[in-house]
Amino acid sequence: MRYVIRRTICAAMALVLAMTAAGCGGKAGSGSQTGKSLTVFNYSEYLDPEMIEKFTEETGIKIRYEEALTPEDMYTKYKSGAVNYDLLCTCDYMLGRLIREGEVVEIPFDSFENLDNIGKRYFDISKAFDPDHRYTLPYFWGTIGILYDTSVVKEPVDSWSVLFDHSYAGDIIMQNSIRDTYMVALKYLGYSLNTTDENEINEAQKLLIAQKPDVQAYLVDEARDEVVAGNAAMAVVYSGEAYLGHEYNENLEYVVPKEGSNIWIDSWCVTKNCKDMDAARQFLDFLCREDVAKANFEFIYYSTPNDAVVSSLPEEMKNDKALVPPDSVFENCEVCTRYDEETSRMYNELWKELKSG
Amino acid sequence: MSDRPVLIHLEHVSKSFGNSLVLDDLDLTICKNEFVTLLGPSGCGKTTTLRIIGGFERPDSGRVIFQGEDITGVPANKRPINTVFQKYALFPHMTVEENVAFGLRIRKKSREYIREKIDYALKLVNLEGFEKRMPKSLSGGQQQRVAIARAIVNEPEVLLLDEPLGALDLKLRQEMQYELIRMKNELGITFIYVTHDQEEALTMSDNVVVMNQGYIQQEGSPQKIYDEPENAFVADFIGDSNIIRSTMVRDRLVNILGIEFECVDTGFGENRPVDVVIRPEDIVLAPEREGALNGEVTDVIFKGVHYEMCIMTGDFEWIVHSTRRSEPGSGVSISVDPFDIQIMNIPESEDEEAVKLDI
Amino acid sequence: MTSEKKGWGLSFPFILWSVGFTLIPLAVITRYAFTDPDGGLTLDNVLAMGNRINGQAFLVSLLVAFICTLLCVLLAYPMVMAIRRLNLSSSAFILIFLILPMWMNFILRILAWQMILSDNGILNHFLTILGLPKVFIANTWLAVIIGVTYDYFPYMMLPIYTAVSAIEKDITEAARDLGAGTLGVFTRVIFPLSLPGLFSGITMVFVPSMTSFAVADILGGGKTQLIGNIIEQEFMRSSEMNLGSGLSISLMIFMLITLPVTVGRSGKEEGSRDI
Amino acid sequence: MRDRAVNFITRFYLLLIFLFLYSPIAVLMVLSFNDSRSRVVWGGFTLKWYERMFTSPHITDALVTTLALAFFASLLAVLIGFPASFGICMLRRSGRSVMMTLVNIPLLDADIVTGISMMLFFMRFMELSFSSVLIAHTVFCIPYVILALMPRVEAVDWTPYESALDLGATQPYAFLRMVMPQLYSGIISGFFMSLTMSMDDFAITYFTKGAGVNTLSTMIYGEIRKGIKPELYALSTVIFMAVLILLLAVNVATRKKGGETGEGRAY
Repeated sequence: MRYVIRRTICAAMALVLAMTAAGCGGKAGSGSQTGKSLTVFNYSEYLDPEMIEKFTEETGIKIRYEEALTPEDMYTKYKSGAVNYDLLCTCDYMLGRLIREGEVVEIPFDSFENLDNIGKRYFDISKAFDPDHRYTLPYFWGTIGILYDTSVVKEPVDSWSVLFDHSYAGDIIMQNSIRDTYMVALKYLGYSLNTTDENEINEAQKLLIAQKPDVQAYLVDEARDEVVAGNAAMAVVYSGEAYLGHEYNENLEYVVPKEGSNIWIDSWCVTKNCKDMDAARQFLDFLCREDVAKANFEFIYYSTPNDAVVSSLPEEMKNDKALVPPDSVFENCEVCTRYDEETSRMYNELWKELKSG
Repeated sequence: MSDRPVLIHLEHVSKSFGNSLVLDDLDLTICKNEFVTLLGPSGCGKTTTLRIIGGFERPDSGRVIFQGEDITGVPANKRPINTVFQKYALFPHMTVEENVAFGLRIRKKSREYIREKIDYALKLVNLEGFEKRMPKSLSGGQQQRVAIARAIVNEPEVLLLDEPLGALDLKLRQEMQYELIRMKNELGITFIYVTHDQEEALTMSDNVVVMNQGYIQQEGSPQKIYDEPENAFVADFIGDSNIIRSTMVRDRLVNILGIEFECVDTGFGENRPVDVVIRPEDIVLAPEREGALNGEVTDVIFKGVHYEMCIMTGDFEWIVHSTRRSEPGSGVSISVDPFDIQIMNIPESEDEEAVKLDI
Repeated sequence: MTSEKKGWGLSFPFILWSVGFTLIPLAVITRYAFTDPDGGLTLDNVLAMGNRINGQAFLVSLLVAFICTLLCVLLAYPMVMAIRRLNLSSSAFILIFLILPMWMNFILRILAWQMILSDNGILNHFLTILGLPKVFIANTWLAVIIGVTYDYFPYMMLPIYTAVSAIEKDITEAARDLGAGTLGVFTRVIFPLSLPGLFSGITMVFVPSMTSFAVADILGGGKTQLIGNIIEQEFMRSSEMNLGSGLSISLMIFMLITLPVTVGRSGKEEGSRDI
Repeated sequence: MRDRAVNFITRFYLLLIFLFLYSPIAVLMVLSFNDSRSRVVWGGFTLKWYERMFTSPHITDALVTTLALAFFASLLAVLIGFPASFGICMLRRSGRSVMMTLVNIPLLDADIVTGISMMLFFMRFMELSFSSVLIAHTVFCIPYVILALMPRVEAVDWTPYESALDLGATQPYAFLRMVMPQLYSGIISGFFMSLTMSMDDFAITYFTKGAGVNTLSTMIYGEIRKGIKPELYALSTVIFMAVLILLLAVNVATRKKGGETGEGRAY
């Protein structure tokens, strides 16, 4: 008996040791690999996996690909240093934070072959967080607006007010996200979505608390499906969702309200951990290529900053306001920049208050 | 049967589990104040009979009459009958006292009454001072006493005991046998006792019911069952016995192994094959050639009060009890008193064996 | 070697493993809990549980967890009794029956519930066919309770079932014999003997019920905020590692203090916990 | 009559519980045959997702990772938990309650907290990878193994073991032949619970996984936003049915064997 048990213990210990060794080995091994490789961190479902294979085929550079759900946990995981990421794709304000913290390095745009495909205006709006556009490469972008069911909402919708005037009580779906929800209220009130003015934010909070009884649900991911299924009449969604929503249910329309909205932009950056800038450049350049960008576009159906792709789209798509936002959005929409710590803490508390109320 | 008034009557009771018929058209009468033992090998239907009386099983057909009333459909908790289970079945989460008080609390008796009854019952089973103990901390014998106390505080008309001594060692078992008789006399109620141990049955019972394969084989006083087994099964099951296939020559004369013996039985016809039972202690040994059947001692075992010997006469090996020892290999002669020869019919088939003898 | 020493010896790999991969990570989190982002020592994070918003979410979670635990108990006992009554005593079968749903991914199951419960969902579809009025429970606390109860029911059911199936038939028959009816047998014998199972069921249901943020988000439409949602928000949306750690540590302390008090004390039979 | 009514009610109750537990499963199964990519639109019957799930390398990769993870984590959990359940049973009261607290910690902790604390811990010692997820999964699987095994260990009947020693068997042999058979069911149920928990976990995997490691769970979470790929419904249905069939087969087999081994084991 004792013998068997001792043997079991030995076996267990051996396994543990083997595993730890394997773990450490993995760490050592990744650095000393002869072949080039890149560790890429992206949102989930944000890149056509076939393009990764294609890239490896073309260049011989291996990609270790990882996905995250939100910019915040991407940041948490990146900052923990548990994995050495070479490339990150994340959102505007998070990029701003990374730039400020010196986590990213300049991208050698000069040696890009396909950079011309990216419209100049996207670099311009990126200036909100990357003032000299040295660090970030726009990847996808879009707006936030209202997706509504025209069979229920007969009147034309052109303002955020429809969310606040109680006529669609119980039929409204808001975003389950701090920034996007406060953005709606701030814009409706005519303030900047990057405001740090406590009074303005508190005013927005009051508005949202008053709105809460009318809200059917705060959802992130399934907001679109709920409108498609007819469980709700309207939802605040990302423009990309609107296109797919329309595919499933023809009665759905998407509008960016006249008060203005958030124009969001997800971009790539190269981290300071990157050992092989040339490989990273090759990867980013590859993403700018028309065929690749088109494949990714068709995988995701978010608006692409790749003008070459846009011009090759069929007319029907070009006219879709969700897929190819009209230039007017640049006039009254704002890009999110990073709040200072105090403001984000304030938002954090207000949001908890709103949700628990 | 006794002259006491009838308490329980089972009428044409049949019960089967799945495909196996456990009780087949069983009739049984139990009288007031009797100590009745259902005796038989495992699987004979004795426990099922007990469970039907207790209300844990419902017969497929037939009726259970209790004091003249049909109680076939009355659930166990509504019968004035209590059971002592084979493995005691004490409530492990309750103290001895709580176990004993269980039935009384269900009946919402007053506190003083319960107190009194607990004291009385624990005294009766010799467990005073164990009130606060948990069953786990008691020995098997003590647990058994708690089980008995728990049953009798409810003043049942009938106490059912399902092999209650099965798990106890020999000494304790014998002690408990006397205690059970004492309790029965003190309580003045009917005990129905199930066992496969013939010694227990013979020691304690007023009336023994021998069962096999769902049928009653024989019913009667311990004396009668032992001395006058009605068939080979009963004879074999109760005590040691020599069962010899023989021929009834005529009334009062039987041919056993080629030698004619006088006996007292009549009515078996002439020259009919019969089974003869002779108890080992009824055989008289004489020096060689002085008795009726000659043979050779093949084995001797000392049993305390007597020697048990195996004696070969021709092909047949006798078991004989005697206080005198004969050396193995020595020649002896066997004779039997006519009163000690018990003649039995030979059943034509096992089923018939039972049906014919079903009382 | 004494059996005590041998016991520690045999537990050694487990102890090593637990210290290495449970206690030290816990210590790491604890360090975050008691420091501020700049590294200074502080109790604010742990005490933040007491402020108005977190406290409210905490109370809501307690209530939800209480209702769900109660529902699980109320669903489990009749089921255990039904299994006993119908003699479905193959424990392997019961285990399969209860565990099998977990082989469909958790989030998929919750999404399926959303489809069942939503206003134009499957349940209402059937109700309409039957000529019954629709029910509107999607995106309410009721839906959260249904989802959480659904998710943790097996954790309640299994230990109770194990405890009850260990009760010999003799014991219930004895109770019946002594005059107890079906109810009496349950309240006086089966229930008290199932307590160890019930207590371990409560631990396994109550704690995760308070933190099942995904259910609250999907089925509750994000309108019911559990303490789990707050902790998730601190970690995943606001990058408030210290505050998140502080809240989780204080939740854990609360659990460690209250569960042994309410559960452990009455659970005399230690270690009889089973799955 | 009354009996029959009660029997009917009990059966009806079991049916209700069955519906409660299995209606979401049924919904997901139906979805796997839905021609539309959206879960709220019925686009007609199709089997194409079943074809496609095997051709997508990402799904098969994730499936292999998930299964390997579940298997090895459960195995490790049994290897560690098995001696520990013996050990804990031998301890006196105080040591025992300390150990039980240790066992219970992973169950008392919220998932994300466990996940994040493990991540913070790992980042100091090793790169996140498959091994780190494996360790994390083993951590939360061990309690299930121990909790499933302990009651059986306590109930072990040591007399056959001792009589085997008496008959000249070596200790390991006697242990394997006399004690282990009494524990198999406990080991299997602990192992099975571990498999289930590992397969179902998201939060802990999410924080401890390294780049390139993807399980079905993390894959599904990532897809909620764009709509779950119907291939995953199909795959889940296949896994579910496979487990169901496997379990039923094992159950039937052991039941049959149980009848025979009565004598077969007696030598």
